[in-house]
Amino acid sequence: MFNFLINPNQFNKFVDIIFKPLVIIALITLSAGLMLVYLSPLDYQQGLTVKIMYIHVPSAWLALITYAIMTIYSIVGLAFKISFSFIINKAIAPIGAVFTILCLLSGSMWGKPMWGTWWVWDARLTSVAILLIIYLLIIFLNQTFENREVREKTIAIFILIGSVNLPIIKFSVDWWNTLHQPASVSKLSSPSIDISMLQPLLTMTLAFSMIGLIIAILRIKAEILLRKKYL
Amino acid sequence: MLLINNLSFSRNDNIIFQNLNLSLSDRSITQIRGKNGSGKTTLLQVILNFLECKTGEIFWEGKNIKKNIFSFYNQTTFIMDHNTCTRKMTILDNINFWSGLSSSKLTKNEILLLLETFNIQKYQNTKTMYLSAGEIKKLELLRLVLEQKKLWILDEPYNHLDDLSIQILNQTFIDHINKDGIVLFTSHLNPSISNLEVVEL
Amino acid sequence: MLLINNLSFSRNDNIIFQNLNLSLSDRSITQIRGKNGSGKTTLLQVILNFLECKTGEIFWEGKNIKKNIFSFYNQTTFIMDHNTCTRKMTILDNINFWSGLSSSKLTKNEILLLLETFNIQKYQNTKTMYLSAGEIKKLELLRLVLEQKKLWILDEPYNHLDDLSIQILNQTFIDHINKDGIVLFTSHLNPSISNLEVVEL
Amino acid sequence: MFLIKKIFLFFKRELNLFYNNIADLFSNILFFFLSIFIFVFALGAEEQLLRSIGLGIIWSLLLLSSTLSLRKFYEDDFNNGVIKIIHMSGISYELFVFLKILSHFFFVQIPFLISIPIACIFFNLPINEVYNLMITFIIGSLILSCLGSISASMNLLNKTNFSIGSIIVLLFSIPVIIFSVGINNSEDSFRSLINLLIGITLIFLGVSPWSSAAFIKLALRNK
Amino acid sequence: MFLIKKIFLFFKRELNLFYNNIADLFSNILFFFLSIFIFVFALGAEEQLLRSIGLGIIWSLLLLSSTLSLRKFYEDDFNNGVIKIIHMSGISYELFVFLKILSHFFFVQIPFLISIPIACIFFNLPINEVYNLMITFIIGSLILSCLGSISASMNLLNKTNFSIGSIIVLLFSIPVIIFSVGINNSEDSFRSLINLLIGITLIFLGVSPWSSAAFIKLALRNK
Ligand code: HEM
Ligand SMILES: Nc1ncnc2c1ncn2[C@@H]1O[C@H](COP(=O)(O)OP(=O)(O)OP(=O)(O)O)[C@@H](O)[C@H]1O
Ligand SMILES: Nc1ncnc2c1ncn2[C@@H]1O[C@H](COP(=O)(O)OP(=O)(O)OP(=O)(O)O)[C@@H](O)[C@H]1O
Ligand SMILES: [Mg+2]
Ligand SMILES: [Mg+2]
Repeated sequence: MFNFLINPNQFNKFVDIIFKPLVIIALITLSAGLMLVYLSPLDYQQGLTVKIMYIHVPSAWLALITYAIMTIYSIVGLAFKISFSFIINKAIAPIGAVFTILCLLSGSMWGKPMWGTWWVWDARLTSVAILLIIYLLIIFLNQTFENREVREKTIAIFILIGSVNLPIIKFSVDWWNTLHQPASVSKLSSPSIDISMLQPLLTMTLAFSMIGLIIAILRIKAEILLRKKYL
Repeated sequence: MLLINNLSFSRNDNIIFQNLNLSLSDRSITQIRGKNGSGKTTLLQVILNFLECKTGEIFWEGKNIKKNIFSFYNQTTFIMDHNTCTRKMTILDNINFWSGLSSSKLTKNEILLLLETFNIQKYQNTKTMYLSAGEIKKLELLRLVLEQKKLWILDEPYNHLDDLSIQILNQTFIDHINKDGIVLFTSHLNPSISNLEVVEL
Repeated sequence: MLLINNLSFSRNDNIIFQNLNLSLSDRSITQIRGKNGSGKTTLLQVILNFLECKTGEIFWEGKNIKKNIFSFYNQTTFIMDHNTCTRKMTILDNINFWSGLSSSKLTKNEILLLLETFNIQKYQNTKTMYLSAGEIKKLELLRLVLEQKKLWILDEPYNHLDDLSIQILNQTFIDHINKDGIVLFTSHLNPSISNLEVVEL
Repeated sequence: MFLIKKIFLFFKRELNLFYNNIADLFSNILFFFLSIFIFVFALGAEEQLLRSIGLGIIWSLLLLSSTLSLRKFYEDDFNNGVIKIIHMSGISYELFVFLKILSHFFFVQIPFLISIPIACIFFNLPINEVYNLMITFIIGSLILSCLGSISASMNLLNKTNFSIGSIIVLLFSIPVIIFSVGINNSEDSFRSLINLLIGITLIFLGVSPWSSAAFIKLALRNK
Repeated sequence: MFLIKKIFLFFKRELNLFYNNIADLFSNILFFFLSIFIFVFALGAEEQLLRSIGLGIIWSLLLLSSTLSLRKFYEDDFNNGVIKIIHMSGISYELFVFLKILSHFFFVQIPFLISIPIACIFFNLPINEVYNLMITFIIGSLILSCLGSISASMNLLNKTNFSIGSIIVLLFSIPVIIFSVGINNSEDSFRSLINLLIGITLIFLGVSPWSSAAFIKLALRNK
């Protein structure tokens, strides 16, 4: 059933079926999301700048989720010797990096009007910067070794070590009192955000993840083709 | 008794050797020969489980070595084709370290005697970084006698040795197989050892 | 014509060799033999002025080499007993570097042909750190042909080489002395070269 | 029984190497002092400023100096195959890493302790801060040894100049720094922060043998 | 004529090695940023404080990071004998050292320049200070390369862990630091301080090939 997650051939088959619908859904959600963002109310304090949120929050979430996926695949790859997981790690690392950069850029663009500076030394911001560094290191590591096996395992172990950072990002706002907004949407019990803002936010998140998924699929397929002869 | 069964190894999808079978019985001495780059060093590393084989198994005294790796190591001495002594320690310190690691039973006097046969006694308190290439090689080879294991695996042991040392080494090999030992080594020379089995790779 | 006159060398007041005389005429090939630690490597280093001799002089074509060191180097190739290729560069990059340094006149095709005789052509774009011991040695030996100097000095050139390569190397030596060259090498083997002069140290 | 003898031997060898390289210890300490000088010159020697940032500077420089001494954590033993010999004598890579970490802690970090009181004099730090600093340094440096082991074993993999591994040390020592410096700034929570540091240490003592051993195994494959 | 060709070849090889180790450059830059992070955390992130000491921290860390990249300045070439081959091809040790210094300057220090503006953003430094910093860094880093060459060649002599050579770099770079940071604090004398720095650079460019070559020769004897 879920074999396509660990088997390249099944993955290819599965993806060939869903790819076109996926593109269509992505286009629809993206345009709907943009519409909703355009129609969404202005904040009485922040004015227009609140709309940065609709880029900032989805990209932040996706940056984290991408890393979480990589962590899971690393565990699977190391424990069960499934080489497909290394393909996925290689393919989605740049996507995660792009989301992290988006999050940082939008965050600091938001920070300028809100806090008065582009950058403050706060636990969440720093830990996101570290996340970016880790992503970049993973991308570099992909370039460094000649021996494929060694390279892949090294990266997987590195990802595992780096995953310590994820809870730090997530809970830094709770553990240290900082400037950054504490969780309001992603609170488990009940989101403390107005429905008129929640709707566009969720749609945008969906759109972002669709785009990420499409790029990921393309990259994974290319990677599989590259390694056709030894899979 | 070492049994190698259908062993294959490839590096970066580049097959080094394939479907290799080999059996070393007790009291046998085997030389692996082959062109440069034919995979002799690699084969030794695979046998010692430092490199992982693609397919095939290796059995030591009937047991798969992967599952009993430490009991296999416990009966094996491996001399690499590069120096493994600590350059900044003296000869004696190196020897003491090795003999401690392998719980060797040789006394201090026996060790000094060994050093004397190899003519490196006068350097016993010299750091090994100041020795000549052959002297270091001889020091490495001392580990064979120190550790007193059953299986000896050596990678190009004759390099850098002078004629006399080569003779001594050959004699040591013969003594060892007469004491139920097994010797496996790679070399490009044709050492004059009776009943030497040669495997071409 | 290389003339070594009354050469002595000592390290830390420990005499390695003393009052050594040696003359290598054109078209001669000389092997230095000796026990381990007898100072063969040291002698080569002294001849090449990397170590300074206590007493004695060395003359190359009638001139004291100390005073004309670069014109001596300009006619000499020295192959050390350890690797001198840059581990992180490919075979071709290494060769290009060497041939540029010595202003070699070999064309790209000739170089590829050379690689092919030594059977390392398929690794031409591999970093040398991934080669086997013998393959690296062969790469080093290519410098002899690349640089086309008159005097060849080699330290244990036969180590790690397989039989075929040893033959090729011997043939290269013979070709070289037939073209007025001089070869000086150390080794513990007895290579089968006619009119080889052996010096015991 | 045999294992204990082997472990004892291992430490004897490390002690021997340490004794041979005793000059290194001094040069590391000198390096530390000189870099303090450099900071003092670069920041300007206002006494008030120095006192307020002294602790932070000392800690960060301790960290940087110890990354320097980490570069050859495994390199020598790996390159000349001593790792293989030790492994073949029945010591698993994990145990080897653990022993290495301990020996680094005892032979490199602890001797460094003597330089801290002197450094504190330069910054006119009050005596109780010095005391706190020493305690946090003892714990923190064990974490640094663990991190250093991870980074050094990564460095074995790509044999380049100065590499990716060292970055990890810095990356993960950020929390250590935050807590260690934090201890002195808020004295009431001394106990709880120390406990936190000890917690982190235990985590790393568990994680680093495992991951270092994994990297060492990979490096042996790659060689 | 031939010499120029050989020099060209030398740089080609260095470029090749640089290209192979491009990840090193990134890791050095990352190391630099991370150490900035560490300082910021250790000193506490008050904006006013950071702005006032930012320049000094950036300079000192540039210095420390570049000592890190210096450790293998000659080591590889020395250990595998490439130095001998280059020397035998007619390049004197002095010229070799000079070329090495230049290549270190171009392939290690100059690429580092790009990280400076970013670092300045972290500290909210004004734009003209950034500009001054870049200029002084270009000159100062040439001095660092010279010093690094001396230290690395000394390290060849005693092949220990981390040694006395690195200390020399720090010792001699104290004046560089003082002047470089001084430039920004007193803007009127910008010109004269720059001239002074250039003067120091020229002195070191003269001294270091000579002394490094002497150390290399000694190391070859000792080997
Ligand atoms: C460069 C600066 C910034 C970075 C790196 C950053 C990072 C992040 C991250 C990683 C998240 C996801 C957290 C989670 O999933 O729990 C997030 C969420 C969020 N950020 Fe930022 N942020 C930055 C600046 C800002 C600014 C200036 C604001 C507005 C004042 C802001 C408002 C928010 C909000 C409202 C959320 C959603 C929180 C939730 O509902 O979970 N961020 N940010
Ligand atoms: N760097 C050094 N410092 C001090 N002594 C040294 C040094 N290098 C070599 N020696 C000593 O000098 C003597 C000669 O060494 P050398 O390397 O020349 O011997 P060799 O004839 O080449 O021996 P081999 O056949 O083993 O290569 C040896 O006894 C050695 O211990
Ligand atoms: N680390 C490595 N990575 C990739 N390829 C390697 C590596 N080490 C060796 N090889 C390749 O594997 C092949 C076998 O190497 P190996 O060292 O086993 O040869 P060998 O038989 O010992 O040769 P020699 O007689 O020269 O010692 C060679 O072609 C070599 O190029
Ligand atoms: Mg071999
Ligand atoms: Mg020799």
